[in-house]
Amino acid sequence: MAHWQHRLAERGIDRQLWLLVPALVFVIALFLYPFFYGLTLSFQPTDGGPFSDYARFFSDSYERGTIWITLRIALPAALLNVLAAVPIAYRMRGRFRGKRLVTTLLVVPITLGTVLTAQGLLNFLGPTGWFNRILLATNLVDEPVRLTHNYWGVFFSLVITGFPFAFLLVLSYLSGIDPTLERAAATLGADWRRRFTRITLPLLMPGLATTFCLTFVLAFSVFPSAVLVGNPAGETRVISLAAYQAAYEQYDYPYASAIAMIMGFVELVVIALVLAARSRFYTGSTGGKG
Amino acid sequence: VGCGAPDSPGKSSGDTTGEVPERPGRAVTLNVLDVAGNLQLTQGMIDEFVSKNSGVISRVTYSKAPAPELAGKIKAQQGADRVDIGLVLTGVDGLAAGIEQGLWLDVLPKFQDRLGGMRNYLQPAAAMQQLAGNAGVTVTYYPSGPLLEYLPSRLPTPPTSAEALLAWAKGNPKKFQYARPANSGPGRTFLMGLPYILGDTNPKDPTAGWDKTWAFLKELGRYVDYYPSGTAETMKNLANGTAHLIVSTTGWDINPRVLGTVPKDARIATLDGFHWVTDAHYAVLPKGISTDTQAAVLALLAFMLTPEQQAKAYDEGYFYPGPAVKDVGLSSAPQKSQDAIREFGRPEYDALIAGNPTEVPLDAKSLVAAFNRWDREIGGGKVKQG
Amino acid sequence: MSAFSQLRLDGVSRRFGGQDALTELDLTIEAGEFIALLGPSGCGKSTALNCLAGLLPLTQGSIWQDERRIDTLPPERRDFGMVFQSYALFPHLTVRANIAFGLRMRRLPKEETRRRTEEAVRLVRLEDHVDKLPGQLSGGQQQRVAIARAVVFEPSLVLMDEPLSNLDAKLRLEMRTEIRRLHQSLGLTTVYVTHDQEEALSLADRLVVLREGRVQQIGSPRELHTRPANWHVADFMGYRNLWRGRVEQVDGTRATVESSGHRLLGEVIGDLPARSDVVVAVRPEDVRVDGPGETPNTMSAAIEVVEYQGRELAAEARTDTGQLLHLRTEQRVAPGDQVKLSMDPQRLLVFPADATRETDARPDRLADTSGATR
Amino acid sequence: MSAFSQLRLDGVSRRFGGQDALTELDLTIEAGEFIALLGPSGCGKSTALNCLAGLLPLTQGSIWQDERRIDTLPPERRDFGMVFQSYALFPHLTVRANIAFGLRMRRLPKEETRRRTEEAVRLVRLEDHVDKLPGQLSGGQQQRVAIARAVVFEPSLVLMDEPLSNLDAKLRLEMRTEIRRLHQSLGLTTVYVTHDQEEALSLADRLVVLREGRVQQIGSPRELHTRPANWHVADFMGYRNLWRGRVEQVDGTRATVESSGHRLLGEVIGDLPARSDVVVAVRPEDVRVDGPGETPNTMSAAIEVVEYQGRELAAEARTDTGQLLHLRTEQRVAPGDQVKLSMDPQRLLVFPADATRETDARPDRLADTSGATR
Amino acid sequence: MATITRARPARPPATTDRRRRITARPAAWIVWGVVIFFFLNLLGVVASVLVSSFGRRWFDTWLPDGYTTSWYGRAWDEFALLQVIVVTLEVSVLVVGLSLLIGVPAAYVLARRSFPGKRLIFLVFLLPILMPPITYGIPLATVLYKFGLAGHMSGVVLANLVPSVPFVILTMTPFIEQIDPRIESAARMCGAGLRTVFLRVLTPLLVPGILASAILVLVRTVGMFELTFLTAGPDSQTLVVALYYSMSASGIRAQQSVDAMAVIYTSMMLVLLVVALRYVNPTQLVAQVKEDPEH
Ligand SMILES: Nc1ncnc2c1ncn2[C@@H]1O[C@H](COP(=O)(O)OP(=O)(O)OP(=O)(O)O)[C@@H](O)[C@H]1O
Ligand SMILES: Nc1ncnc2c1ncn2[C@@H]1O[C@H](COP(=O)(O)OP(=O)(O)OP(=O)(O)O)[C@@H](O)[C@H]1O
Ligand SMILES: NCCCCNCCCN
Ligand SMILES: [Mg+2]
Ligand SMILES: [Mg+2]
Repeated sequence: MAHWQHRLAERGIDRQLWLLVPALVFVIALFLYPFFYGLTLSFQPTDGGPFSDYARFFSDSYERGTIWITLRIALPAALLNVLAAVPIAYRMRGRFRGKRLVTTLLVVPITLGTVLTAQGLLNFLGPTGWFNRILLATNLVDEPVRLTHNYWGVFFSLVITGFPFAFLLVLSYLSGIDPTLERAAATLGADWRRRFTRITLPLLMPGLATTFCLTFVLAFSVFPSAVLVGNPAGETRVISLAAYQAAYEQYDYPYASAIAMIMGFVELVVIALVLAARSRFYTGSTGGKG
Repeated sequence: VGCGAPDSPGKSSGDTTGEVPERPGRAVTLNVLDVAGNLQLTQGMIDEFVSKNSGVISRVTYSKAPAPELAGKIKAQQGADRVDIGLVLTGVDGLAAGIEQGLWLDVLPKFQDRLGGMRNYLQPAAAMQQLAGNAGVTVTYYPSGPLLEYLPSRLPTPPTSAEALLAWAKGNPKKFQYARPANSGPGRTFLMGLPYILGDTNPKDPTAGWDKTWAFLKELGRYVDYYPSGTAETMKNLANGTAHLIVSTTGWDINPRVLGTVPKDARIATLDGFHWVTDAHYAVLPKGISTDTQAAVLALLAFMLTPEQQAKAYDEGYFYPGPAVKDVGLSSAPQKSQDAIREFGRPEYDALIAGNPTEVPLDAKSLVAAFNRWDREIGGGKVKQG
Repeated sequence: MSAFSQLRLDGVSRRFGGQDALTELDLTIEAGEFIALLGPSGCGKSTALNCLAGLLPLTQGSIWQDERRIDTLPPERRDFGMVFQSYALFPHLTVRANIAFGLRMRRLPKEETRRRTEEAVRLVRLEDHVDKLPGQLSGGQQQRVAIARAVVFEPSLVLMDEPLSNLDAKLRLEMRTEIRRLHQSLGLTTVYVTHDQEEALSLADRLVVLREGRVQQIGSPRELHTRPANWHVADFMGYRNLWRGRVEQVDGTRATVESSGHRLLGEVIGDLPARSDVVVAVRPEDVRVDGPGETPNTMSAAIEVVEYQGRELAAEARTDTGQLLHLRTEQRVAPGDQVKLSMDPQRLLVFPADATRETDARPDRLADTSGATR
Repeated sequence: MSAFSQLRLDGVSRRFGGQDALTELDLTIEAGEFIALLGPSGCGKSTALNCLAGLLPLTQGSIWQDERRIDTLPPERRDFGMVFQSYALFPHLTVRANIAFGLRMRRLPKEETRRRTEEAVRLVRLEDHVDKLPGQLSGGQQQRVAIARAVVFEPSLVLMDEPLSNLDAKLRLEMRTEIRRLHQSLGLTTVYVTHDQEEALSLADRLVVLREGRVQQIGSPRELHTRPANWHVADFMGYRNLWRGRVEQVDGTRATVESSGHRLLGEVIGDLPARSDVVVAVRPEDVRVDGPGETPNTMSAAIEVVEYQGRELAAEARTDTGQLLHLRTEQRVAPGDQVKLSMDPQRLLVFPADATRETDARPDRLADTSGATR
Repeated sequence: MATITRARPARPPATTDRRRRITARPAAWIVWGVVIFFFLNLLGVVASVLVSSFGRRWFDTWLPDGYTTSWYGRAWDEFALLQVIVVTLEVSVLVVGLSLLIGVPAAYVLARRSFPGKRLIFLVFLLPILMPPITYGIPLATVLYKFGLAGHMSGVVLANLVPSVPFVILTMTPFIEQIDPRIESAARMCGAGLRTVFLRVLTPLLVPGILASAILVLVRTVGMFELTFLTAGPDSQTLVVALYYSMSASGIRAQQSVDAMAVIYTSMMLVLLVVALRYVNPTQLVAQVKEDPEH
């Protein structure tokens, strides 16, 4: 007769799973419980039926529009961060002098923080900032280009804060691909372009998808920079700003919760789409790790 | 019992509802939360009280935070029945938010007699107190604006009427600026002051009574390049020449020149028929603090409303003039204040304050509605214009 | 196929940050030849192969295909096929697409690509697996895909880097047969890297033995097996018994050597001054047990350890002078048995003990086994 | 040392999500024995070893150390030593600290830990390397550290999982000797996993052959070598020639079999009804070339491929009926030679063709070699 | 007989200076060009804040009129920054330490084991990273206040652990996957219990991963405004609260003082990062890089 421990073991359950318990207890007590409280709150609006806050959001084009505005900022920013990280990380794989320095430099922007980035963008890209001064001094433009307090200001701030994350992740995924595969492709007659498009890129796609999701999540919840370097009443009125105003200007917590839930839902939809696309790529071992 | 819903009643951590003694039974530790930048004016008063009355307040801590998150924090503490903030210093917005959420203790009329200084309020400060209802105690006051600010080197003769402003803006596109009202004191003062200047039907009703104001702002908006995210940036743009004319208040006129972020020679102008839209800072007591703390805070507030202490509110013109009570001369202010005001103050303020009517600002609900409409129609309108 | 009649490596060298991985490799490969690069781990075999493939730039020397210099060409323009140690199959492509990859890169007509792929699939007998991904194949099957992929576009040269080292013993034997068959049926010129001397012997027309980046010997399997150029090569080629000794007398190709109390007669390899230090080498299978008593090189010994190896036994014996000896025999000896051992002087090789470096001068085996007497 | 006199595996099974990796392993190990688990890749060898070690919980069965049930103990309380395939040395600890690890875990006095560590270091002859990190050692040296680490605390049982598979041929041979020496000098009970039959034969007192999670045969090296229990075991033990056939006649332990046009006489293994399907197995080295002409099992054939293997040649020959045959011989045959081959009936084994499963019933070799005739 | 060929063919000796590039040059130049452009602009962004924070007055000119450190002095005094920085460091260290302590074992199980419900648990760990703190911040603070945990440092630490623990789990999992499980098995076979395996074997080997994860958690913790503010007491404000206050509270504050605060904030992060990078190669931050020898 099999020992009861043996039967559980067959299904993968044994004493080691206790190691999960602290983290689980933690997340359940301090996240799930408050989270579901917020969720229930969103169905208890100050007036109207359970779904009236959701209806309110979707029936008001100014509010509803924040979804599109946010996507219009977050999707390209996340995409650019990921796409820019690929060739750079690709260059960073081999051994070369100064590699450590360059990598450090690429990683350092994660320390900048939202406020310094915002202040810096306002100072640097502002109408009398160095950037415009150089353009004016070199006669490239006649009057200052406006790159802040609009879409571009927020976009740049998302690139500065998001790129280092994307770079670190892409570098790690890329280094997980066995370089021998590319060497094999070279001996089979593939030039670097086709080595990249036929071998490296397809193998990197799942990693890129994951990286995209993480940078997208960061970009989608953009808030302080949308206010500081964007146009928070107009083209950069992002959804988190709508939630923020509901919570902290109108003090309508149920409505704020409803918006936050919608926000989470939109994020999950995008992530689900990306992950669904990801599953169409090869996702197994790529030989580089282990 | 485990986790109940956050708003279910918990166990009380001290007597919070009983009789409030004259003096706390035991010296209390007071945690002050400032969400209005008020400590710049009043921290000196509080420190002095504590040093003189260590039997009432043994220790004081200060924290500062942006206003909007205030209510959430107090709510969380009250939900758990563990309020540790004894005194909140806030502007109109935070005060009103707390009233609506039922966060504040009603100080009045119950403790009216303990706060004798309230009888000496300047008339407009008294009006601000009226606005506050029973929850807050006005501690500092200033007439605010709306004012226009400019550099004479760039703009020798500023417009002095609403029509002239519009015409000037039209003639000098992108050179007039004000910050998004929801994020800017001068911005919201300008917003609230326009109905008086333009003669709107109900200056207190942004939804139905501001037709001229909204039309004016929309028209003006055509010549505005963008609305910065804060007043500081409009000041910077004035200084660096990006903007030639911005909106301001008394405090924003004097203090940045003291700080050197705006050239000393900047001037102010007013529009014909303007009314001051006043502003004040309030002291409020969150519900759920012990009666000892209540007693201590009341004693502190009484102290802060004495003329000697009020004189400290002149500061460096930050909230010019600052004192909420009558007969507080600049000469009784600290020397540093006197020096700053002498150099950067404006003699014409006395006449302007005396010669123009004062109005209380919008109540919080109307203000949020005004912000909302401004965001949708004026600020957001910039998108459609391209 | 861009055929050639000769491929010439001319002083090919490669350093890694000041450390020589390959030094002055000169080698001429005739079309159709099967060359094996052989040597212990780290001796530079893979480096040589990668230089040849163009995956590693040379630091010195040149490579010539007939009169065309090719070491400056990138790998994709050399038209060599390569089989990697760990297969390096493209994990996201099916077996068919893996095999067709080289043809696709050459932009052959669709129809021809299909036809030649099918042919290669049949050649390696993977007809049932063409639509699987590499991850779904067993090691041996993956191996065959790698080979098919490298030969399908009929490269002028096929390079293989330890292609069998990841397989189990039985499969290794089978794949070895397969590779030889492919080589013969397609007439491919092949350079094959291995550290397994048996594999090298059984596959190659010529062997190149490397040690610390330098060629030690180039020759046919039989030459390597019977006439290693120095004792290092002998060591590597299975001469497990290596003893230090001193020459007493040289007589043509025969020398008499004194080694730990024994007087041994053997074949001299290389130049040997009298009284010089030598290393004597003999294979375990060349030590006979209880052979005809009158031969030279006879010693009595006690069997210490016996290993069963099927038909034969492998044994360790200690001679009466304390020397440890490895031997293989079909006789059923047992530990403790007293035996008379003899070695054919033809099979006992005498090498100069190269004293260039202290560590090199001392045959490890000798040191090890004497250490083991404790 | 918590010694025991017997270790008993009783129906030990392990499934992975519905798939049997090890089924009902019964085995009794006597103290001091050297047991080898042998079988092709994926047959469950490592699973068995890990179950024994406690690294993998059983799904059925029990393990007993004398009268004490131990399968529910965690590995660290079983007091077994283990040597892993890729050594699994602690890369951040010096050689000394690696070896001392087990003693530290047992909280022995400092002095004793030091003394026993030194002793183990001497045992594996690493005195010069004690302060190096594993990354600075060669493969063979790492191997010795792994062994020292596993035996230093004198475990009641030492488990080894393919400890030699990562070494090159020469080193593998040396380390094999080393392991046997250790086993004998310390008297350790050892369970050794390998897929290399030669290694298993030469090291173990008893072999356990596994296939698809099931024991095929347990026996001494000689039993396994000469009397495999079924044709799968034979296949694995080096019987490279496997042909299907049909029994014509059984006479005691002798059977006459007809296989692709040849009439063969061989030893019957197992029960064999007349006219049943059989598999005939013979080793390449048991195929004699041009032996005495009058024996049975004689056939003429043409040599097709020859591999040089030192003393011997390995060759493939095709009989006049088209049957492919692997053989080893010391005679210098060459491709194209016509030879007469013969097989001693004692050495030709006849197995029932187990038709339980279709794929199993067909000897792969047979299928493969006939396929290769194209 | 072929023997070692020593004679060199009569041909001009091969020159070694012509080095073949393995990949096309233009692509490399474009990439490096873009990187350099990015860095130049980034440098401009950072330098303009830095210069401004030391500028006495800076109007329509290339550089400020004069220089002063008074903005730092003001910020330092106004927010009692010494204490705030000390608190920030304490909170960061505690959050990083605890989230590793809680997260690494969980990551270990998720990396090594498969068991029923694993996907669900993964989702549960993913959610706190996806959901904006607005959704759960206030109820979370209430829970913490209710148990007397908020209002002082413990509340700040616990609240910050909510997104940090899952973050550690997600970043550590691949690192743990990279360690050969046989090394653990070897330790256990040597008699080490699970705890010892973690302390003596896994931890030293995970140092690069732990550092990478710690750095990322640190960055997030030091920058986390909402949860910190909602649960902090007067003595447990962190730098980011002061920074957001200086940036967005009503009242008059010179741009330069906000710049000074931002510089202080960034400097602190930078110091922490540089200290960490002393011990770990940045290329190993997220994974052990298998280097391609060809470049
Ligand atoms: N990229 C590299 N950087 C530095 N040294 C290297 C590099 N590649 C190889 N080497 C060194 O060059 C020498 C030869 O290595 P190589 O890989 O050619 O050996 P090998 O004979 O193929 O060995 P193995 O049998 O282990 O594969 C070794 O000492 C190795 O350490
Ligand atoms: N963790 C696991 N999950 C699922 N299946 C497993 C696992 N470990 C082993 N198996 C399966 O169990 C069977 C036996 O594996 P095991 O590792 O014991 O083989 P082995 O005989 O040691 O092979 P090798 O010689 O390749 O090491 C194989 O089919 C393998 O795929
Ligand atoms: N006025 C807007 C700035 C208030 C600061 N809130 C910070 C939120 C960060 N997510
Ligand atoms: Mg190699
Ligand atoms: Mg195994």
